[in-house]
Amino acid sequence: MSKPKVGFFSFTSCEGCQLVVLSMADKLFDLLGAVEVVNFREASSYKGEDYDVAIVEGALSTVHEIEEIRAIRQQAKILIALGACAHIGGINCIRNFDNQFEIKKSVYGDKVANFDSILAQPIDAVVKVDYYSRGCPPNRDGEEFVEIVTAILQGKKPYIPNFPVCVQCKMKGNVCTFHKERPITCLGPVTRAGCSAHCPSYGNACIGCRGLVEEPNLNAHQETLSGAGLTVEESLKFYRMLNGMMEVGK
Amino acid sequence: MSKDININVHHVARVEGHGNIVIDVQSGELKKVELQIVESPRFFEAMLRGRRFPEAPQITSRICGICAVGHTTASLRALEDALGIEPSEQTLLLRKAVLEAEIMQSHVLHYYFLVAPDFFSVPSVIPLAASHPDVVKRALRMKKLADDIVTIIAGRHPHPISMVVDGFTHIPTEAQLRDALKQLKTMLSDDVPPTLDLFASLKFPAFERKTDYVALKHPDEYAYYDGIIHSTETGETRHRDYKNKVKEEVVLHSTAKQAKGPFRPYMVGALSRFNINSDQLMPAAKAAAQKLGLAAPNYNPYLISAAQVVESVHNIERMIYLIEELLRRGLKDETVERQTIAGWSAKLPPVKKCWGVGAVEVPRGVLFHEYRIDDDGLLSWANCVIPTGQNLANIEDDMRALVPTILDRPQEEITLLLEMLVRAYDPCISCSVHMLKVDFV
Amino acid sequence: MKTLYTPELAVIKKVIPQTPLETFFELELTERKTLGHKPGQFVEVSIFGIGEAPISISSAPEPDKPTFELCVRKVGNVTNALLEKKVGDKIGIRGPFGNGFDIARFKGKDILFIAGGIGLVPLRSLILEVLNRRPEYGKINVLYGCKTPRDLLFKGELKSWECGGTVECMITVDLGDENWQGDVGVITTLIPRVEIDEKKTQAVIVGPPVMYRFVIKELKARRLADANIWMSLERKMKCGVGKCGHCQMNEIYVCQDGPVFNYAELKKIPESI
Amino acid sequence: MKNYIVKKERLNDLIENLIKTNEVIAPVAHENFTAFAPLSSPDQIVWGAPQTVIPPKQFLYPQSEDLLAYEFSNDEVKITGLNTVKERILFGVHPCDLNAIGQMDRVWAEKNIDSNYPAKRKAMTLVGVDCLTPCSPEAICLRLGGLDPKGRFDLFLTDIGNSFSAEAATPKGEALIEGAVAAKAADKKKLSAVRKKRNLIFDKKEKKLLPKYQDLPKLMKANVDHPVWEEHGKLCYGCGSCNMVCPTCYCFDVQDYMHVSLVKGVRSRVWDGCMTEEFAKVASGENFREDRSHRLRHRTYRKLNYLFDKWGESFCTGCGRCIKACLTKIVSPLEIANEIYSRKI
Ligand SMILES: Cc1cc2nc3c(=O)[nH]c(=O)nc-3n(C[C@H](O)[C@H](O)[C@H](O)COP(=O)(O)OP(=O)(O)OC[C@H]3O[C@@H](n4cnc5c(N)ncnc54)[C@H](O)[C@@H]3O)c2cc1C
Ligand code: SF4
Ligand code: SF4
Ligand code: SF4
Repeated sequence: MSKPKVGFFSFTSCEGCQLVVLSMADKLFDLLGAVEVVNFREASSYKGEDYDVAIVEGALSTVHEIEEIRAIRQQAKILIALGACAHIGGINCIRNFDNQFEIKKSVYGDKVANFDSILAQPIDAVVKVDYYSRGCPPNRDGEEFVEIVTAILQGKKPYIPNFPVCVQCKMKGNVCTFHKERPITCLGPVTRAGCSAHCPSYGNACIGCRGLVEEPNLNAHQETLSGAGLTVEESLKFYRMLNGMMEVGK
Repeated sequence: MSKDININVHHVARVEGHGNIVIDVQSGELKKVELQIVESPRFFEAMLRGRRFPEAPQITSRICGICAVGHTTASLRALEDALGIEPSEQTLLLRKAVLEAEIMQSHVLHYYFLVAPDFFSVPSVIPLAASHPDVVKRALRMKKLADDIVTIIAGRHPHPISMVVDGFTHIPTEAQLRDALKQLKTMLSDDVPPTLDLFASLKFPAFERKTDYVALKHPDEYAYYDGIIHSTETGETRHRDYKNKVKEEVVLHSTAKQAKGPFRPYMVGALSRFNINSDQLMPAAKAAAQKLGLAAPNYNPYLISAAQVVESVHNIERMIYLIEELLRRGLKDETVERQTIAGWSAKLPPVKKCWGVGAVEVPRGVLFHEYRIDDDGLLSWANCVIPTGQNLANIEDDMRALVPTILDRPQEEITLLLEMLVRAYDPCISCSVHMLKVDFV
Repeated sequence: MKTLYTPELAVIKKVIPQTPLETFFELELTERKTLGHKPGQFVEVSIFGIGEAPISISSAPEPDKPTFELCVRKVGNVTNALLEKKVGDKIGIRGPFGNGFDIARFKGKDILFIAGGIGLVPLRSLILEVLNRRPEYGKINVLYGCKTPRDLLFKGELKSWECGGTVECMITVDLGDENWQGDVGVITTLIPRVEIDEKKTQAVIVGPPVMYRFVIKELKARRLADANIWMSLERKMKCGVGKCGHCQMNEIYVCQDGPVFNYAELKKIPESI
Repeated sequence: MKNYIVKKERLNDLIENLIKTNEVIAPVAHENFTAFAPLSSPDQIVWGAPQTVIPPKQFLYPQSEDLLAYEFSNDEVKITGLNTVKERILFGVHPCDLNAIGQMDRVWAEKNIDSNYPAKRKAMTLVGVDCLTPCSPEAICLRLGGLDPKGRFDLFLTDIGNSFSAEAATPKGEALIEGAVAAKAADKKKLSAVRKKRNLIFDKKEKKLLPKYQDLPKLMKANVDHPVWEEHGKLCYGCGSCNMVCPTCYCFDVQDYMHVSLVKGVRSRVWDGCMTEEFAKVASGENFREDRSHRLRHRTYRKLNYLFDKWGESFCTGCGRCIKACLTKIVSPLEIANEIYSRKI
């Protein structure tokens, strides 16, 4: 593919994923040499509509956003979901498990009828996604994002591991969070690797931001979590911090 | 003069999040001035309810990709305020250092990437990469160093990993800090002067409107991490009484919940802080202010960007100070000695029903988190007041004052000046809609 | 510095599309005169920037012939990229690897070749070798099965394998089309039509994993001894030189000790077929 | 084998000197574990417990290692090999890990020699240290033959009170210890008394192996279909933790990484684990070890059957790392052997 035209788009999110792209320093220069950015509202007031590759951040949480993503999909030959909100709904799905009316009422009080929003959902709940650059946020050096862009330029399938975070966590020589003096429970054993076990490497637990592996052993994990003192309900809450969509059919 | 002007800027570019500017002037009379926030709702307070307290920083960090460390810090301070936890000296030094670093990266991103293109008459920083590679490389270098410092201390930017209740789950090595120190010093001597030259040469639009300036104030330092809420109009308020100063209000004409003072809108952010605390700036930052012609008090909101440049110099100096202090004391691996409270630990320390408030200065102004925790260690109620929400009403007041003075100019110029005004405030719209959404248009 | 993992460059001499999925390549090494392989061996084909894939050598070893032949099905990254290559392009080659067929064992015997789909590719190296010395062998049968007529490999060449009627080739497809006049049905339906002399016949099978079980059952019904059945296995391979562990089944590294196995041996190995 | 005796302070001085001129790697504190890391002072060394999280194989066969680099210019590709070898001294290696390195020396040199490993191995000096008590509750080294280092070191230290006894198995080891002031010929009697006591302690503390050590391959072969595989396998995450931490696991994956400019790239290998889902899966989708239970069996067989048969010793050296690492407690080769032995089907 010769210098593809790229557009960045943002839905319900913290916009941190785009920021990660802007923060890639040297790699940003390399990327700008390989693609032409025609639409990037957070960084540019120029808006081109002739993009081939749409890079989409954020979850869908309003009717309007659903219409917009459909339009983007129509234009884009390739659509990349950037970050956990776009990939698995991410943090936004926490609220999906509460009574929506109650939530809105608690915020808007008697004006509740004026406001509308729908359950938060990942991009592929509405349109086809070609590539996922996972993570909340995608790792800062943007290895996976750059790998995906490079793979598109090469016309190959990017290499994205389908084994748990533990593999890379162990390679790093981390003390497993379950084996610390004061253990913290970890989603690493069921979460897809690719971040070099970023969180355990900084002493915290994996919270599953890259989504689950293709065949997570949830029974084994429940055993591990209850061994560490969590009830089933607590375990579910733990999963639902970023992986709420899991139960909604993903 | 009777003139009709109808401005509708859909999705202001180079700001974080989605917002529109709508101005309606009929026969020279200002009918409508709105900064409409069209970002989707996020409902963070509702999402926090029922979660275990150690998760609050991880969840609220995701309110914003630019000031994630700020939210994390405010969240931790609110929790520690509630639980009566006093973190170690080393923790405080480290936290202050990451906060300085985050403020610096946000400022650099803002003034170099989002504001500067206006002065070069280009749509974005991307064409500048070709025409002024040295400027862009310098900007990237400054941002990268700040990001790197957040990374070595907190693990990642955005969404820090190692910042938890009562400390850090990971301590950087002294070698990493020494390396950062070296780079900071080089930056101060090599990258700061050309940055100042550049911004001193820009002609910021002339416009003045005195308002109420609000920021934290601390006796010992230019306040970011800690302080009392200070208003130039209404005096001082303790952080736990922040609601006396901040009244949040649903405004149907615009979208985000606006936080005003009890009597009138106020400004928060770099210029407010500068106006209130400039005598506590580090020496090079003071010199920078002089070079940029910035003296307190200053009433020109376009100069928020200049105040950011000054603050970023201060950030560098403060990081140098804080890191030197850390090295002087010698880093202790407290992750083993102190049992920090992270994530889903099997057992939380025993908790009694409590509440607390955290007030922290983040790039765009003062940020409040307030939590109630129940006997099981679950959050029963939460409130987050975001700087951009506090600025929205003030921006509209600015626009109301500005538009009549520039009615004689061509519409594009008016539009640009308004966009530049909104951009100067560096609004963080994703943040401001952390809970609120009004459907319109 | 050269290591086990450093490929040599080879130039593509010929590219002949065979089917919508498979393409035939003729290659010549740039640093060595010949590859010097045995029938049934494979090479690691290397596309720089994409990766490596094990590919069987499809030509017979001929000491004077500088080129060797491959036939590749596009299924993934390396194979897709290979099929984009044109005559004159250079790719990387490591090998030959694997044990290959022990031709001495076939001298003077009747040979029954059974190939399913792309299995004909490795088998062709042995078939051609045998045909080159036709008089040294007894009766020869080639059975070849494909999904549809569109998937037939080496179509143009199959006729010449009959060596003026001294070799019998039978072809079947799972699903015919309007032009297909030949047999329809799975490959096992051809076996009853072959004369098998249990003392003399050596059966050589290459095909997808499911095929083995059914073909062997059929051959056993014809009282062929295990030791007279040969097959070539497919496994995931990353290094080709017995280090990476991916192709291991039991104590065996398929890339080193295989890919050609005798059924009598294989039978003892759990996880093999 | 030459025997020496050296006072503890003298050994400290020796290490201190070595650090000045060499990269000296030894177990240092790592939270509530230890980790092999370059030393800056001899005081950092943690002698004995607890075990390092990952074994020293990382210095011979690193987690990720570039096999080649290449560059394109005008349609021509230029291949450049990579081989960076550093002289290193590994200090304080436990006997189980010495055995594992000895075993790796054999497998990497088998048939095709992978020059990456031997180059690093040649540049390494191995100084072992005897364990006088088990380094963790998971250790099973006495049972699986890992406690006796069998001469697989340059130098081997045993704590005999105020001094270390030092056995040198190679000229490298001799030269090293002779660099220490006042290294003297040793008193073998004391050493064997220490060893005797050590064995008693290990025998008391380590979990028993029910079948005979020599019978392990036979036991495994006879129990391909034992229910233990399925029972344990269903709790397997496929997380590869046991592979990564094992000193005798050495499988790898290979990937190409191209620079986004598409003008240069590298091919590198990364540790891989046979317990992960896609280890044996091919492009057509066929997975030759789809079942977790089969993968568990394969791993166990590699340790206790195939390689045992081939080389005459267990390729589980009993370090106990996988037993600790496995969160669902299914992987212990010893427990599996015991279960099979006591529940014959
Ligand atoms: C001994 C042997 C001989 C073969 N001969 C031929 C042949 O002549 N013609 C042909 O078209 N195909 C042959 N194959 C299959 C071919 O190797 C795979 O189709 C190919 O590796 C797929 O690689 P890819 O990069 O295109 O696919 P991807 O799925 O993109 O790559 C996956 C990776 O997994 C590995 N892998 C995936 N599938 C296989 C597989 N089936 N075998 C080994 N490794 C695999 C490879 O290392 C590859 O890099 C043979 C396989 C073996 C083991
Ligand atoms: S810390 Fe988490 S990711 Fe790492 S090994 Fe333990 S469970 Fe796995
Ligand atoms: S460790 Fe888990 S939460 Fe952390 S970056 Fe990796 S996948 Fe995301
Ligand atoms: S199998 Fe387990 S106990 Fe045995 S050597 Fe490997 S990691 Fe150690």
